[in-house]
Amino acid sequence: MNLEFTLRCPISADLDRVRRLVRLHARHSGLRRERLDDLVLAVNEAVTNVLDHGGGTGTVTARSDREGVTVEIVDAAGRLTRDHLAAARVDPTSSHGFGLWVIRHLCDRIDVEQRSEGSLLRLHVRRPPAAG
Amino acid sequence: MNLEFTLRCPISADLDRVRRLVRLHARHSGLRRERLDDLVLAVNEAVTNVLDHGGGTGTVTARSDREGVTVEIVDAAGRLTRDHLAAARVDPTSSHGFGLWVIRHLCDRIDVEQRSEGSLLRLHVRRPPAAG
Amino acid sequence: MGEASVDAIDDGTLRLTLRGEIDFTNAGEIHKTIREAIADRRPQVVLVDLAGVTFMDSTGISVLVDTMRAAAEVQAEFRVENPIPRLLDQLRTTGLAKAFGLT
Amino acid sequence: MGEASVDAIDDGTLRLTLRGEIDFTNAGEIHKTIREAIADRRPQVVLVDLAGVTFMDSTGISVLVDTMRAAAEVQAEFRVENPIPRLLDQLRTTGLAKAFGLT
Ligand SMILES: Nc1ncnc2c1ncn2[C@@H]1O[C@H](COP(=O)(O)OP(=O)(O)O)[C@@H](O)[C@H]1O
Ligand SMILES: Nc1ncnc2c1ncn2[C@@H]1O[C@H](COP(=O)(O)OP(=O)(O)O)[C@@H](O)[C@H]1O
Repeated sequence: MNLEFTLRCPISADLDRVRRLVRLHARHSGLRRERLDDLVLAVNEAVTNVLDHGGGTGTVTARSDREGVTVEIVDAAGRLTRDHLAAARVDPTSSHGFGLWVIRHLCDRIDVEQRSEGSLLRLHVRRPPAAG
Repeated sequence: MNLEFTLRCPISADLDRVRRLVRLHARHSGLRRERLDDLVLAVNEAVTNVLDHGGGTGTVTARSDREGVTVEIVDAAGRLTRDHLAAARVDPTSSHGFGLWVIRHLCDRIDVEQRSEGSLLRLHVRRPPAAG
Repeated sequence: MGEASVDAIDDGTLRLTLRGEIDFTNAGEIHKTIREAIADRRPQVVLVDLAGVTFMDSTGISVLVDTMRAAAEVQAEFRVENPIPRLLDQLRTTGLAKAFGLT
Repeated sequence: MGEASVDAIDDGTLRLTLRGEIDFTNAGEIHKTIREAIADRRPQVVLVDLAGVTFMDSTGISVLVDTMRAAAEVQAEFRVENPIPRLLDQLRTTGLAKAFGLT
């Protein structure tokens, strides 16, 4: 099940569809159970931020490789920075503000880059070692 | 089921994997039964030609839109031309030479372009009108 | 996708049943339904049943936190029940499970 | 993926059973198996059973055409049996169904 392939879709208000496509890609790339759910939730949070704080448009690109799955969320508005990520924390007394914290908590590696297309948030989840 | 999304994978000798990925994409893009099998077989023939007559490397990219599914097969060797397509015919007395004819027969639209990455064969299969 | 239904029970308990996938696209509507129900009925206990929730993101969890706050405003007890294991994990990780009466 | 097995039957019939997905990556091997079996056994009838073939592309069909030729070389009768509907369609479209004894 070491399928190296890429899936891309535009960001729209149809969050459910983004979740389904990311799940489809990640499952075929060998992610299972918690790790599959972790990635889907992390991407969901990132796309929610594009809808909530960003320009509402951009792309989601999922890639698989030997190690696992990488998903890049590009926000065309380009305002997400490393500082937002660094500031992310969870505050149970507040009723908002933990999407970025959730992303940091669930992924094995994350990164922010500024591109001509917008700000790019890269999430990586490792595949567990193959059984047998 | 009008999911606009793109799936890409590198060409390798693992034809079975290309078929599975194209099937996955086309099914999620709303192709069914014969049309699904048609597209999978056409892509299989195009990738076989890259392995057999081309450079053995390149990419397969599947895209969906309102009308149906488009798959682009890029042969990095860049030697496939429109003339090959035009010359395609089926000769039941010969034991080879009908891959391109099969492609022409199965797809609703085909096209060849020369790109910097190689020769690009574009196959299009229409989705049947949605029931209900 | 996701939805909320409201049942008031005789003994002053307001039972809120959430279902489906709760995310940014429907959390606002659900939030409004819940806020109105609490303001209207002024219950002594607010109980949120999550048994039918298959997915909830941080926006959905924010709705739960705000419901807890709305319950406190009318001096009602607040409890969350029956999250699927995945969601219980999420509530534990964010440090909310205890405040929600989950262990 | 795909494979071929060979059974000789007493009455001079060579039964070739193909299975799985036959494409460019395994057609060469299958072709060789079949050619050798026909040369060795010099049957009166060559019968190819496709019941277990789930996918066959033009490379696989070329193997069938060449098997027909090899059968003709030893003056054997040639027949193809039990293709799944999809494959029967393919053989009809390429004008081969009749030559293969399929209607
Ligand atoms: N795509 C984005 N564009 C601009 N700012 C963003 C983006 N994503 C997150 N942020 C900033 O980071 C902050 C924290 O985001 P998050 O942890 O998801 O919580 P919340 O969305 O509830 O505020 C946001 O309030 C916003 O200022
Ligand atoms: N990717 C390619 N690169 C170069 N030539 C090609 C390519 N694909 C097809 N051709 C040419 O077109 C011809 C017909 O191809 P096809 O119909 O698939 O039959 P076959 O592969 O059995 O020859 C080939 O013999 C080859 O000359």
